Amino acid sequence: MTGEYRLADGGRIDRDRPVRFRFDGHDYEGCAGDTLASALLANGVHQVGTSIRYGRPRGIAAAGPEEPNALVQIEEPFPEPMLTATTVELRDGLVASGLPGQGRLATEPDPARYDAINAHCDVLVVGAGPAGLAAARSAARSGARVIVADADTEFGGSLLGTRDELDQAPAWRWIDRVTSELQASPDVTVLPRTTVFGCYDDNYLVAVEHRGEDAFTRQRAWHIRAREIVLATGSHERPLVFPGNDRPGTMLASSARTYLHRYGVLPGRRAVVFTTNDSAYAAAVDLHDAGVEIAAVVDVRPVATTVWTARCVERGIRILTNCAVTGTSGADRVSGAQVSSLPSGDAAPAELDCDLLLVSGGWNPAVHLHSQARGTVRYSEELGALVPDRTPRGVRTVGAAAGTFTTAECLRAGSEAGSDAAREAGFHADVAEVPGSPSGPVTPPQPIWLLPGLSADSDDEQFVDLARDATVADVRKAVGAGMSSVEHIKRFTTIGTAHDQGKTSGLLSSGVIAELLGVEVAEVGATTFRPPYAPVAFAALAGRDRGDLYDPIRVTAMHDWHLEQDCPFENVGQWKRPWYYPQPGEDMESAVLRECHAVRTGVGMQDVSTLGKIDVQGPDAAEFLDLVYTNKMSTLRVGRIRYGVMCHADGMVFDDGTVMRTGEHRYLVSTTSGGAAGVLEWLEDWLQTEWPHLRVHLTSVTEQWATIALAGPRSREVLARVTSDIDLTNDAFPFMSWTDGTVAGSGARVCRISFSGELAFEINVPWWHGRQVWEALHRAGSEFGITPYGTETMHVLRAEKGFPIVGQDTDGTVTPHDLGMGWAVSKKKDDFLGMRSFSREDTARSDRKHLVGLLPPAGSAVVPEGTQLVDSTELPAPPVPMLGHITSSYRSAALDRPFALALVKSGRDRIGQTIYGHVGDELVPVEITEPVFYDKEGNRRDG
Amino acid sequence: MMLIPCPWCGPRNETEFHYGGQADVSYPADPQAVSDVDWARFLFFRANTKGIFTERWNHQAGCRRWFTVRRDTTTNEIFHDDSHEAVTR
Amino acid sequence: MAELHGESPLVTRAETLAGSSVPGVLHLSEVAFTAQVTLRVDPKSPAAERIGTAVGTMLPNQPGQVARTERLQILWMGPDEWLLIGPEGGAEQLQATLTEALGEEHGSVVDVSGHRTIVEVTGPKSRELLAKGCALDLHRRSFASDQCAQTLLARTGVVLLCRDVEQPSFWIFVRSSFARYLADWLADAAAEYRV
Amino acid sequence: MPRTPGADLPDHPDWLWNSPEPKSSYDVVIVGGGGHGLATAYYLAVNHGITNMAVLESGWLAGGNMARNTTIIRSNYLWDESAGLYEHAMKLWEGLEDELDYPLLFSQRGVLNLAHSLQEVRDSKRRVGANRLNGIDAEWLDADQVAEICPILNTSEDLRYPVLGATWQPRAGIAKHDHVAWGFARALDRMGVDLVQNCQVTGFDRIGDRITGVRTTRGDIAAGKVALAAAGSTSVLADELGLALPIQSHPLQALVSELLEPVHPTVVMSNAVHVYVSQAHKGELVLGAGIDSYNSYGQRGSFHTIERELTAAVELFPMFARAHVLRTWAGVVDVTPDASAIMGLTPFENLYVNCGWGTGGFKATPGVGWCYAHTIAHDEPHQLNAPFNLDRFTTGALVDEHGAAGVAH
Ligand SMILES: Cc1cc2nc3c(=O)[nH]c(=O)nc-3n(C[C@H](O)[C@H](O)[C@H](O)COP(=O)(O)OP(=O)(O)OC[C@H]3O[C@@H](n4cnc5c(N)ncnc54)[C@H](O)[C@@H]3O)c2cc1C
Ligand SMILES: NC(=O)c1ccc[n+]([C@@H]2O[C@H](COP(=O)([O-])OP(=O)(O)OC[C@H]3O[C@@H](n4cnc5c(N)ncnc54)[C@H](O)[C@@H]3O)[C@@H](O)[C@H]2O)c1
Ligand SMILES: Cc1cc2nc3c(=O)[nH]c(=O)nc-3n(C[C@H](O)[C@H](O)[C@H](O)COP(=O)(O)O)c2cc1C
Ligand SMILES: [Zn+2]
Repeated sequence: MTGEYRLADGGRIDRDRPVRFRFDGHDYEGCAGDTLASALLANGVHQVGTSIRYGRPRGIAAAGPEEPNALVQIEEPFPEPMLTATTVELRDGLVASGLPGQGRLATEPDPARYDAINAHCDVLVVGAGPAGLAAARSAARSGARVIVADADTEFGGSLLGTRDELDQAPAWRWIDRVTSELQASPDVTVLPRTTVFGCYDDNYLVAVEHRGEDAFTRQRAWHIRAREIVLATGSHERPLVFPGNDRPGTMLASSARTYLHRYGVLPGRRAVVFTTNDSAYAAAVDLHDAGVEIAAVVDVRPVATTVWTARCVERGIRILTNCAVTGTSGADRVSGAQVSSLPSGDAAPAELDCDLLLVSGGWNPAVHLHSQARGTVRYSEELGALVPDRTPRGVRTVGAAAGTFTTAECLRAGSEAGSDAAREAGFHADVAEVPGSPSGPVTPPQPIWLLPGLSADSDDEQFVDLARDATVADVRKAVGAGMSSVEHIKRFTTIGTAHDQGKTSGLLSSGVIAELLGVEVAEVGATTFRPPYAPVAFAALAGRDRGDLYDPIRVTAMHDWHLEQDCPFENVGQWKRPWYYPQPGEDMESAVLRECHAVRTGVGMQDVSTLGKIDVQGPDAAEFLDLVYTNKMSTLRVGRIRYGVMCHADGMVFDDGTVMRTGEHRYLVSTTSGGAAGVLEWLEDWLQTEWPHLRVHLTSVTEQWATIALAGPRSREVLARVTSDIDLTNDAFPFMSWTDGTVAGSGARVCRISFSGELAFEINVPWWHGRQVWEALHRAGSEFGITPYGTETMHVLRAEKGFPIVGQDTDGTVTPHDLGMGWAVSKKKDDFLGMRSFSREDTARSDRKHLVGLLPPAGSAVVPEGTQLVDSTELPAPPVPMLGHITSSYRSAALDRPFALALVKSGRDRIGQTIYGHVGDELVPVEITEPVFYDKEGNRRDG
Repeated sequence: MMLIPCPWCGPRNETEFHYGGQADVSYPADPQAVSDVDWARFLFFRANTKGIFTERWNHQAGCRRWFTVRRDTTTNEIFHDDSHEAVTR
Repeated sequence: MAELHGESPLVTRAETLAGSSVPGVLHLSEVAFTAQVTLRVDPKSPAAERIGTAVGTMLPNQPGQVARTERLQILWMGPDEWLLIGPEGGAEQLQATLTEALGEEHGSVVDVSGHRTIVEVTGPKSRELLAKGCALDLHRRSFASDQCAQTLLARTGVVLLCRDVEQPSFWIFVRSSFARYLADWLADAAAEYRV
Repeated sequence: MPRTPGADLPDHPDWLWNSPEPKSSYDVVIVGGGGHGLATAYYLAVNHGITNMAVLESGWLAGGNMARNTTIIRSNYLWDESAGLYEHAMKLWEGLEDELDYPLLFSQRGVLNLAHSLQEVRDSKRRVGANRLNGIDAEWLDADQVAEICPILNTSEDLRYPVLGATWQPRAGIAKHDHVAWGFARALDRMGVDLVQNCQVTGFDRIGDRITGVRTTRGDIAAGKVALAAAGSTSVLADELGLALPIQSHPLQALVSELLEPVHPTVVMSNAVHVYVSQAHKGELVLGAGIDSYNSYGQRGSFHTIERELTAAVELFPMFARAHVLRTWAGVVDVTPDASAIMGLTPFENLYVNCGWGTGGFKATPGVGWCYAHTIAHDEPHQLNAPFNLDRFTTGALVDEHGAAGVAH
């Protein structure tokens, strides 16, 4: 027998499969099918933890996700903070402990896998209680694609916790039948252990499926797009507010019934049942029949319902109407309840011994998802609950979630909603038959928020939110401080902000506020229902986009070659680019100096495939490019290449690259590596929405080509070894032109472009040939000491030439003029993007920041990039006026000294002046120069 | 996750699209002729409607077309009652 | 044809894909070196008609529609855009055919054979595998044989083509620089089927 | 009684504020009872002696972005203009708890802004340099130093976008947002300023271009001066006057975990992977993301933003894997083209505007109050907010905080 409170038979647990676990250092045994809570109760353990503010003992108050109290920390199989014992499935080897309100994170990485999947359906049914099952069956029979999800381990909802009959047989028979029918339908997805936790726009719902600790995927997030949704999420029983209502052994009445019927556990031996409505009577009767002594049913109503009175009388259960529990006794477990008559009543006050105090203050429909779906709720006086009011299109809220509390009604409403939903989704659907269910007359509850006549002294023993340890005294204090909005009082008292998000305390606090303010509950309203419906692990949402899959790694055709060199890579957008190629024993600086030297004196090669490439075609291509580049592209001759700058309409540089004219009506535009997608979209935007009359087509061809830059005085010789059909002489193949030919056996488009200032070629070959051509060039260059170089060397070489890098030497506040690129801004065009902005007051200022060169004293250290520049040899008190900052800074192999590029106020007018870089707490002198440091005359580009 | 109705590909998840803000803001016919104030309007000022808003979307991960949508900015409800084919800025 | 074509983008992921395949459940492989050409032309123009005649089938004019001839598959990519897929080595000739049929009319023909490669996914778990990263409804009723879509798969853009709805078979066109990422992602997604 | 250490907040004072009926006329009416409206009223009263004043709030006091923000306070902005204003705010924060006599839980636990790319490293160093010259405490830390300050952060080189370093502002930190609002509100109540809730301004009374009062859901109210402090809703008000503002309202989401034992000693922000995290006073992890792309007044955003944010969070903080999301929410943030605010005069006499604080105005709250109060009282901007005028969009003199300072939370 697993625990002295376990019944010999009954329930959905498997007594033949004992499960060993450890709680708070003690070893226990439960059964397969238990939750941690049911197993603890079976072993007579009620206290689970202590409360967060007052350290009071706290027990198990519920049997589901609404549990406000029974917080546990899982230790084994893997540390997980703050779960409710009522939702932890028992498993062999589970080790857990009670929590005082703060959880503890694991220090080692979580080894489990999490993933996500997209799903589509015609009808999504959330909740598989009687309403949800009936809905799913109606919908499924129409042929519609149905998903039915329930948070619980098995379907059946509240029925699992009762001994109700359907069609004169135990309800679980019907549940099993319907579940099997659903499972057998090919277009139905059955998802137990799946909590739908959020409802977003256009019927997009997100759920998390708990697939098991040992499953390949521990948890799976479901992203469900549903045409129609049926919300059959049931309801949560509401506790009552009275002094000492937090003692372990105090439990929601229906939860006690669930422990009895579903888990075969007696939650106590002698119970007092305190209620405002009929539902708790079922608990009293069932527990009595299972052997629990019922000390009394204490009902705040003046008269109890006839049928229930009869059933109690039959069993000798005493009913105290017009009475309330006004206090409890006991240390770490309730041992007695004080019952008083309500002011208008006449039953005598009494002290009743008990080890279980069942409470029922009515039912809160689970309108969370309904509300997230933008349904509205209203306060129903009759039910003392928030019920759905307006329901948005595509959503149906039914069953207890809609305030329907008899099984018969839930079944009927569910079945209708299921067929309605299927019909709305375009299927022919009948309302599936529902099983017969006995249902007696129901007397309305009498909602009660604060017991009348209690002295204010007891306020701080009357808990409104057990999870947050918030009492009536706290609410009274908030109201007394002048607060009247439920939102303020929530934040003042922290009611409803714990793990359970106020499932049991939310409306309760509204009721208490209403009483204290003397207004209607409807006027107080409730706080906002926000996702998630139940807590969900970060990792479950992080899914598989982790590690290398966090973001795509983009690689070029030559990537493996780079890998084989063991070079470090730089992330450039999503691309991996070789940063530098260190030789054994080299650090970055020496590698880069060597690479630079090779390009300046011999030959180097770089993989530049990552540059974006866009094919621009059409009779108006030239006109279009004239509009989007600052310079003129229409005058470019076929076969020639021009460097171009693009500005946003605000006049600030946002991308640059070369433009090749490949035909009368055709260009190939290149972009920065990180900017390709943005540029294409930008061009499409203008083309489609502003200039649709222009006959131009844009096609991205970035990966069509693998591109190799071959740079250095010996580059022509290297290329000559691998091509025979291209005349490489300057006359035949001048700077800034291109030609087609064969390189290393591959068709190639070869350009004479130079970003280094040296004689250079850019060889474009179809992607598939990239590596083979790269290797051929590398082989052909070996006798010239060909040196592969990475982005760092490329940066140094171009900086020596004063070529800016968009995004490094610019930051979105820099115009082409600021860069000293007035030459690239056409004065002959009527308009181009950005042009108008150049004449704005601030943009036209002459004292803007200019891109200039800086020279620290020869022999000094490289001044760090980012260094701010000032005008004085001594720092005044802050704020110190700043002149600008260093955007690029390197040691130059060619110049044998450090140098830098910087944006400096009026920089071009200050050439020759010395200013100071603020490095650490030092001021380092730097001389302002032209930005071109190397080969100002451009003699080297022709070799 | 909104479902954005691409006039070509049909409704797709919001994540396939790029948002383009207010529709119907056209580039001045002769930018050099407009005042600094009007140019600033064009550059930086867009309607920020609370309620039904006509806005632009680009089906970035799909057909790459720009189109307009009418959406209620308080509820994200999209109105399917008009032709989306007109592409305007 | 390695000499002719060098290396396909997924040559180093062939094993990854093969290793992720589970007989009777899922098969993953690269379809390399197909000829791919992007065509842009006004579908209502005489040029479009000429092109139809030249290639042997009208350009599909419904979103997501695919037309086939013996040699070609023509995928609708946009209201005036198609992707034509032909046999290995056929890009030159295909471009020539299209360019000639286009004549003087405004349109564009661009070789994109190297721009994307193709991963073929077949087997009963194909749809589930794709659903892990693709938000489109891939149900047989929604995405049938000879339908295509441009969409997102995992964190990259793809063109998805349903080759066979009965014995599920898909082609995923992915840009060459993203291909390894996608292969790795697919392998990771398929890992559960191997245990 | 034993309390769970740290899991509880200090008590509030016994009295906070009244909820008066609006009077028919005030010297100054402030539209919007968020942090900015309240702080402005406070400094109008304290620095300029104006108390015949009302703060009109359409809902519950400080229930807008003030109730929703991730409470990061820092002043390490790039540009001099921003640095001036935010650092002024920082100095005020440092004395505010005493001044308001309210436990604001201002905790100067420092803020790390991570750099994940070489360009971010450059930008970070540039910002640190600028900060120091502006008298703001700032340091550049390499990855090892980052790990020392925040050991739970994943600084391994295997990350897809490894942490290459961070900027560090030790005086930065967090404060309890509600307490800040309530501290101002209590002080205002004591000084006789009317805090009128459930009072939505629906229009303006004007004579020509002179504003004379506001129309509200609780009647018309005459006002000597009207100051807008309505954050994400400012456009709606400005539309009533045909006053165009370059702001767009977007959802910005945040979320919290359950209460956890202290693990996270500071505040970490990452621009590149779009997540920022602190552990608030009770122990909950508070996380924010980037804005949702589309315009919205819905106070809710899209799920994929949350999902991406959590992926980044778990990458950066592997130990968060099994922390649980308890609640997500959104505010409506007013974003400008240059990611800097607008504060100053308007083309209308007696009408002032403060908006465009977007994702980062909580930290500025006392600074805004101080400068905006000055602007209203003197009918001309304080030197610190002068650069944040509306004209800059015409002249082009933007204060563009996109480039280098990144997300402005
Ligand atoms: C999720 C999130 C995270 C953030 N994180 C940070 C952060 O970490 N650090 C930081 O510094 N900033 C942050 N911010 C930004 C910060 O919250 C805002 O910039 C700041 O709160 C705006 O000023 P406010 O407090 O006055 O705005 P609000 O609190 O929004 O105040 C505006 C008030 O005006 C009221 N109102 C609107 N229209 C009317 C009307 N017609 N009549 C009367 N009243 C009206 C509104 O109801 C509202 O209460 C964040 C914002 C969000 C949403
Ligand atoms: N006597 C009473 O006053 C009273 C009160 C309430 C309920 N009931 C009984 O309870 C039953 C109500 O039937 P029902 O079908 O409406 O509800 P139910 O409570 O039987 O079932 C609701 C189901 O929804 C699931 N669920 C809730 N939220 C979910 C979510 N976000 N994601 C996934 N699953 C979720 C729950 O796990 C549960 O299984 C009836 O039998 C009714 O008689 C009686
Ligand atoms: C810094 C901060 C911490 C918060 N901590 C919690 C928390 O511990 N529990 C909780 O339920 N909500 C917490 N919230 C969120 C609020 O409950 C609420 O969602 C937020 O104020 C927005 O209001 P709304 O959701 O009612 O629209 C926190 C909010 C902020 C700004
Ligand atoms: Zn589309």
